[in-house]
Amino acid sequence: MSTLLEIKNLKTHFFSKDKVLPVVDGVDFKVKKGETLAIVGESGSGKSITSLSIMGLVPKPGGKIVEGEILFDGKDLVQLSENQMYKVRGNDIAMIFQEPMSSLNPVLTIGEQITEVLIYHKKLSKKEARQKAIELLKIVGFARAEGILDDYPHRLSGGMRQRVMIAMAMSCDPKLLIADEPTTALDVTVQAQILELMKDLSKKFESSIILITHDLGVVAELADRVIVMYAGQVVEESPVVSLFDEPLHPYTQGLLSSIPKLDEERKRLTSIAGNVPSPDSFPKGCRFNTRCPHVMQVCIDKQPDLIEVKPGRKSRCFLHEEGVNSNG
Amino acid sequence: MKKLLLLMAMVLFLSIFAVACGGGDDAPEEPADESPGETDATEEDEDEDEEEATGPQYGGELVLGSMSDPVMFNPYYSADSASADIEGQLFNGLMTSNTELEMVPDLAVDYPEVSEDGLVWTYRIHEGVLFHDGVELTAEDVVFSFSIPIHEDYTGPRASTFQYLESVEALDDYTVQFTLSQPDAAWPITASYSILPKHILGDVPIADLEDYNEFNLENPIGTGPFKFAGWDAGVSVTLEAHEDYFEGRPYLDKITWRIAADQNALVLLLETGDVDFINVPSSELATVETFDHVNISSTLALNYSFIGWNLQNPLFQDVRVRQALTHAIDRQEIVETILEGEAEVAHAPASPLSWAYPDSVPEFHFDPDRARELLAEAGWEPGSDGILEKDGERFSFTVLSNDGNTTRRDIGIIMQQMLGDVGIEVTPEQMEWGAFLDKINPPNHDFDAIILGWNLGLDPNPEAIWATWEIEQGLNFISYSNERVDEIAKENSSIVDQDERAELLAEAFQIIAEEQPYTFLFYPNQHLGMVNTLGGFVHHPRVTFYRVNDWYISE
Amino acid sequence: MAKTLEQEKLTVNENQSDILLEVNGLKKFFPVKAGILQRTVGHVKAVDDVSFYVKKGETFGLVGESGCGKSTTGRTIIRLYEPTDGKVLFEGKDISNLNEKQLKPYRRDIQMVFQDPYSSLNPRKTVGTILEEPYRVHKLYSKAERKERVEHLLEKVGLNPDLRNRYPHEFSGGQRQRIGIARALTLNPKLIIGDEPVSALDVSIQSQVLNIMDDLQKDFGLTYLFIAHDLGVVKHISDRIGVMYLGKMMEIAPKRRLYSNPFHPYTQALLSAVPKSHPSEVKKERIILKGDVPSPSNPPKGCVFHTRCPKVMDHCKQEIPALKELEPGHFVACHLYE
Amino acid sequence: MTTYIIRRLVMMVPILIGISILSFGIMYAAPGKPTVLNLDPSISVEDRERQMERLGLNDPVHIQYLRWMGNVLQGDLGHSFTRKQPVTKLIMDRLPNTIVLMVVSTFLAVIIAIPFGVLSATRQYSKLDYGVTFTSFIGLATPNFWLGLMLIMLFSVQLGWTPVGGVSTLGADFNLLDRIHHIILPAFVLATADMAGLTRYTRSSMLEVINQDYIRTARAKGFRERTVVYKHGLRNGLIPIITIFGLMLPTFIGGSVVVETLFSWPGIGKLFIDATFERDYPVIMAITMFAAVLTVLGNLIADILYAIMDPRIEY
Amino acid sequence: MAKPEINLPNDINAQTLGKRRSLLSIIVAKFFQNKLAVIALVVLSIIITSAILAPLITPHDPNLQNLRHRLEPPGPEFWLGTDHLGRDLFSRLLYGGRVSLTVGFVAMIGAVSIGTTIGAIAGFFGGKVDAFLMRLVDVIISFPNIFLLITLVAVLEPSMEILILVFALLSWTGTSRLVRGEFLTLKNREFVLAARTIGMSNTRIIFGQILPSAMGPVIVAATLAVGNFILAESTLSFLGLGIQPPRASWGNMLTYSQSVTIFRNAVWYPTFPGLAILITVLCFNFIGDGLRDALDPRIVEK
Repeated sequence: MSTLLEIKNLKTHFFSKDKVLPVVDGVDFKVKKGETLAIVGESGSGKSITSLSIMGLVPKPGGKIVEGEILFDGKDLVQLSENQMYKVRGNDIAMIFQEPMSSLNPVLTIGEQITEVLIYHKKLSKKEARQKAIELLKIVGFARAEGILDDYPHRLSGGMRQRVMIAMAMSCDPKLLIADEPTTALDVTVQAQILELMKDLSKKFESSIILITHDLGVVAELADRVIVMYAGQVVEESPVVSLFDEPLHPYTQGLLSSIPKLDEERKRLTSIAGNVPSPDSFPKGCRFNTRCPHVMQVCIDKQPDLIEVKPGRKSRCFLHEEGVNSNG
Repeated sequence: MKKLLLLMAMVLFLSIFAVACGGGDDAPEEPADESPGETDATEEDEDEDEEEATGPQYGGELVLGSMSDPVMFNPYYSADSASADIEGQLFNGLMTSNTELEMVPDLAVDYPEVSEDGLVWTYRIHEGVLFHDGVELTAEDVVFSFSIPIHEDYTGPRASTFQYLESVEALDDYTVQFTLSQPDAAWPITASYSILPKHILGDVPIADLEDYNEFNLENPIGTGPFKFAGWDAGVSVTLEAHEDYFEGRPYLDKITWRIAADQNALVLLLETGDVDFINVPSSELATVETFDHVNISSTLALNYSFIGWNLQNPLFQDVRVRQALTHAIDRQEIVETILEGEAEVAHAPASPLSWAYPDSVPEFHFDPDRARELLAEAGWEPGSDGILEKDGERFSFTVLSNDGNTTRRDIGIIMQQMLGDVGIEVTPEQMEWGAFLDKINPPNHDFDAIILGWNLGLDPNPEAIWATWEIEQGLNFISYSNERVDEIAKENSSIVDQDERAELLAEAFQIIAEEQPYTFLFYPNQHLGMVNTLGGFVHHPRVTFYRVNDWYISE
Repeated sequence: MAKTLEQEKLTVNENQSDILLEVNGLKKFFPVKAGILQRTVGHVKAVDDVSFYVKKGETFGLVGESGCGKSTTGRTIIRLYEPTDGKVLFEGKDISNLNEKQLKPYRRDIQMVFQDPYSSLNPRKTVGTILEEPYRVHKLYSKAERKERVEHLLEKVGLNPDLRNRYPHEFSGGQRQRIGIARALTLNPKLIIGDEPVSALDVSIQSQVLNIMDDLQKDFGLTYLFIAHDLGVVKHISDRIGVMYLGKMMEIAPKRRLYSNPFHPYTQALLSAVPKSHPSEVKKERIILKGDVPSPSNPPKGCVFHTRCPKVMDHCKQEIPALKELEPGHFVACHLYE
Repeated sequence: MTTYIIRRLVMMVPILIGISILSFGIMYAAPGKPTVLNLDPSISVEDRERQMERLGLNDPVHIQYLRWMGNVLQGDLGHSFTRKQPVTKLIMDRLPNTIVLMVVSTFLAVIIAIPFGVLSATRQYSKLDYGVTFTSFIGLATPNFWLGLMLIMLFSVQLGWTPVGGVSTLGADFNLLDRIHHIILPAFVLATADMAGLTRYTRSSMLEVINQDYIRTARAKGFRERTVVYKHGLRNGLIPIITIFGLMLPTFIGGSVVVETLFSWPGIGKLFIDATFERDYPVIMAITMFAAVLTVLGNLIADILYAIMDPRIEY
Repeated sequence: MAKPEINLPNDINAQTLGKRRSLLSIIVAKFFQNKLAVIALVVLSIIITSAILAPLITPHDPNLQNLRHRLEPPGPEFWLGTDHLGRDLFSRLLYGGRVSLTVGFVAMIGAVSIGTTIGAIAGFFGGKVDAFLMRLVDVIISFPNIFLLITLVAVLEPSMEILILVFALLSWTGTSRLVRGEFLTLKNREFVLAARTIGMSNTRIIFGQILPSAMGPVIVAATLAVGNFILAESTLSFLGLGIQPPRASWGNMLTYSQSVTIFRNAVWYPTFPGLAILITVLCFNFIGDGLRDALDPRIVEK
């Protein structure tokens, strides 16, 4: 499979009067055509800002891509002018957001919001756009799609809105879909519907998907490959199955073992000590060193690199460099 | 500043002399406000333009500045000066006043014949006087007009002006005879009330006349030099020349009163040429004088300003105290500073313009030492804080004036300082006009001292202000009472001979001046600013728009 | 014929001393006010005839999706809301209609831990003040004792007692939640109602808090009513679990029974909807419910679940199924089991 | 919606009755009687007393109130004490002027405030933003009579660009340009404070909106910033402005008192002030009630517009 | 009893809490980031201080007339010139500032106290109490304010005390709506619920828990209100209903100078009181704006 998107050493920092927050600090990864890549991390890990960096929508004022390349289909998105980015966004790369309740414009009808993308990017006539919108709505599971078109978002439930968001995102057949916590705000039963829908769509549209989530369950459901982010950096990269089978990085290990699971019973949860560091106080050395059960002097002194431990599997940890088996 | 406008003309000076006030063409008062002025009182002169040479010519129009909308155009019901100004142009009376403040024939051909007992007055009127609608004015119209205020259904405010008129009848088409119930010195003035057209109003029941807007507001018809052309509420009133005016067509084609909200606006409108004629307050005189296209005419106004001492208040019951107060106030300084010299210090309750003005009255000039002396005589000694005391009571009082009148406001403030120098504590206070009147008028009499002015009527009868019986209900709110003055007040109005009456009045004025129930402040000048192309203007001390039919525009 | 909860209650009564909290036919309706007029046009039946009991020392989990009324149930029990109907028996005494004054002693026995670690602590007060407040309200202990107790509690929840003088905003979410727990513990309560206490936390922090709650339960002999939407979390911490849907109790069962053998179609769907914890399990068939939860202001007639139920029958649309005990301790409200 | 409006209109009734009782009470508590004021002091006490009787001013206050209320319910606002005209006519003569002034100044305020507010928000912390912010604060801090007189001195007297006052050139026929010429300065002065306030509101409302998720969605769709701001942002940003706008209505009437005086604008603000000082009860009551109705209606209109603008609101 | 997985609490805290920052210090720091607000604060402090210290600073008695020195231009004797009665404008400006600022502050305190109390009661108790109080607010809001002011001041005779009273009585509605809104939100905040679950009394909850959190917007509104009252006083002065002479206030000083002649011949007279009002109100607005940002609760929660 060929690479659709390659991110090299992406650094997106936030500047305020007295400090610089390295929210995304040297992220590398690739997305291949047709694959679903999950980016997992807790709050403050920089996963959302990474996705917004790809979209060229880093919050302003304050946020800025200070370094790195985002190669999409061979073009470096970082270098594109704002005018050129307009053609990429919504067309080649689409995005859906976490909050379906607030991500739709409350004063425009569903129809207006879907068709405007089609009219803008695909230069369809109003009528064609409307037809296409109906098709899309049917695809995302609305039986009476025509009726929905003239409704306002507030009349729809969260699940329905997220479907609308998906329909909107898919309307221009994007090559890449970025889904930022698409199911987090939804109830379990609705989440299941949406996950099911996304699985179908990824097959149908052959789009690549970047799935951003903190929920490893969602990762297990959808992803082909996984990137684990911590404190603005990628700490582990792996195909999904091997990640669950054998997590390499101590953070991933902690994460996996701290989740209470339905299908197993433990008297006591394993947990990662301490707190997720905030970007203004990332520790020196390995950023996980404050919470790592295997912390060594070297971890405090310098930063480990993201190295390929096994084929297709990378980890950012001195344990691997020194050949220590993480399962020990 | 503002309020001047708000309060309409009457705010400024209470007009006085109940009987005196109603002359048809003389508005009870001018919108002259604080405007005092000082020219030689004597020259109520034609301040005619220098360029007399061109001579009168027909045509042109004039825009006159006004600060308030008129109320209506029916002098038997209106009571405001804006209405009176316009009524003066729309109607004529049998008599009118001249610049000497004498009553002279208007519609009447000559002075009336008066019966021996002074009860029967017979007027002969001009023939061929036409109303604006072309109908000739006859004695019937006069009879009709004077029957209105004596009719039992009359709803207007003038009934008492006509209280001594018993009957009026037409002897023929051009002769009309009035019968009075008792001699009335003010009758010649009363006889100057406007003549209304019977052929239009004759069928309207007297009870409905006040609200008969078809005439009163929409289409007043009179015999005056100008006829009604339009009224844009709050904006302007327009009159056009009455072609068939009995004295000949006025020179001007059209006059328009433009209503502006305040004094500043009028001054600016005059400057920009939007208005041709305004009343200039002395505070703005300096500005108007700089306008090249404007002439200013000044004359003594028929009014005076005073500080009234409430004689019900023990503080002011001693005549020495009142004299001392007058001695302590530097009226000349007030005139020269806040009035910019545009006034003359007053000593008596009559205007120098009046025939009744006495030759001499006691005067109390600025003399703080004399003031202290008099106060000491009256038993007032400086207390520990420098304020005079007597029997443990401090000499401290409030002087009230109506807000909106900046001159009075400033006089209060200055007075505070001047009286402070002799050890009297004064608190100046201003009140909104309505509240102010409520406070000073009977039955309240709730004040220590007030600063106010009287607009004088043509008749100098002192009764309304000084007679004891006016304390309870009338204008004698300071509660002045003097037996001799009461006698004179009662007697004088029935003395028809002017010299005899003047002598009597002088006595009353002297008594009042001696007793100083008021500290008489000054006789202000009034100033009229007008474009220098205006000719034929004559400055009448009471009537701003006097003989407008003689006015003309010269190129 | 299965026993209804009413009957169950009778059996429970025999060993009443085991029961700490009993909720019987609890209802909480909120008036729906329309527009700016604020006229009541209907009611949101947030909790509609819910019954269950919590035994001493156990953790009773209450799960359900948003809008199912689980939080309202918790808040009505602790009398943050006035119940519309029904009884809440605490140690056998009905506290549902006590006034605030009569309630005060019970305030010490029942405490609550809230969901949002950011809004549950007064931002203007120091942690010490927040934790001492309950003592001041109940006029307990001297100043020095209060301080000592607060420090002790902070230590108990794994925080440095020296941080007493800090403000909430200086703490991370997990730490704040510990403070929230410490506050609930100040008055030595018998029952703690946890209203989604870990759902706002990051996964790695969530487990810390769950562990602390576990420990405290043992140390203090606490009883928990644990409200959550995360089935994994509920399973981990609870002994018995009640499943709510649209204001109604659907199923109550001991944890193992519920997860291994759910009776109610809703419970089955719910469990099946949970994302799998390993990619290899994803292939398994799952029950996908259609549509969304209906609005509680206008719940469906009959069984409230009938609109989405894969096994819906005709009379589900008419009759409200009663909560019946199918197996010992396993209650279900479903017409399938009649 | 119709029933909602009807219900709201019904709800106005008690409020208006409350206001009428309150203002009638205050008015009567004021020292000074109408006849004392509106009549020349030369008028005798008897004549004055007769006037009082005729106007019913000697009756107890509650009787007078009920009589007034009764007449109002029959559509009769009474006769002005001082102006001898039906109040309805007095008001109708001047109301158009006030309304024109209000409409124009509102229009000015809106067309200036909203674009600047939006620009200020979209370029937060730019020089333009600071400039707009500073200017609008100055607009809020300037006493408008002072501003008015200074502008008159500058534009009308020094430069001669605008007339000193009035609605139109005296005696001229209706001429739109002439009207505009006359109205521009008073409308601007009347609009300043609201313009400034509206700019601030627009700015903060837009700032709020710009941080909303749906704006991010719109950006993610690839729209140009202009489309994002004006199509997706502005309509949402304007919704709260509408409420403000409804609340602004009565302040325009209030402000008109000052502006009408300054610019010799024959409107009801000026009439009201005059009536207050003259104790012209029927006129005071009529204008107070008119303003109250306008205020209440302003709120209602704002709510209705709100509902139209915001599909989330349903009645 | 700390379990090994929890790690040692001391370590965590030492690492993540960092340097201690109290709420106040954050607010102050945030406020000081707003340069305009800081400048405004400095200017306003100077104005207030000089108004307070007026008796010590002023070179002349503010009410002493010197009729020989009327409308003198600014100079060494009269720093800002004299007014139409020859009174020293600088002295009057400072004394007038006392009056204007007093009117502004006291009226603000009155309005804010009434508004806060009523808003708090309405918001906290809700239901019928709320409905009644909000109807009251409706009536007062629907009452055309300027008309009521004019009428009331005319009725009660304008003195500083009356002016303050009338301002306070008419201007609390905004605050009450604001506070009510805050209360409606805050009373369902979990920390308030928590206070209820420990059995805290309503009074204590209102004053101890909710009110302090609701004060942010109130303080902002109060700051702006002071400026507005100063402006309102000047407008009433213009209509002849402001502070009465000889007591100086910025409003009546400005009003007395509204004459064409004074504008032409003594332009300093209208200029200085006008500027005093403008600058003071401007300062209050800028400070209010700065406080709005500084007191924004979000800064603490982020």
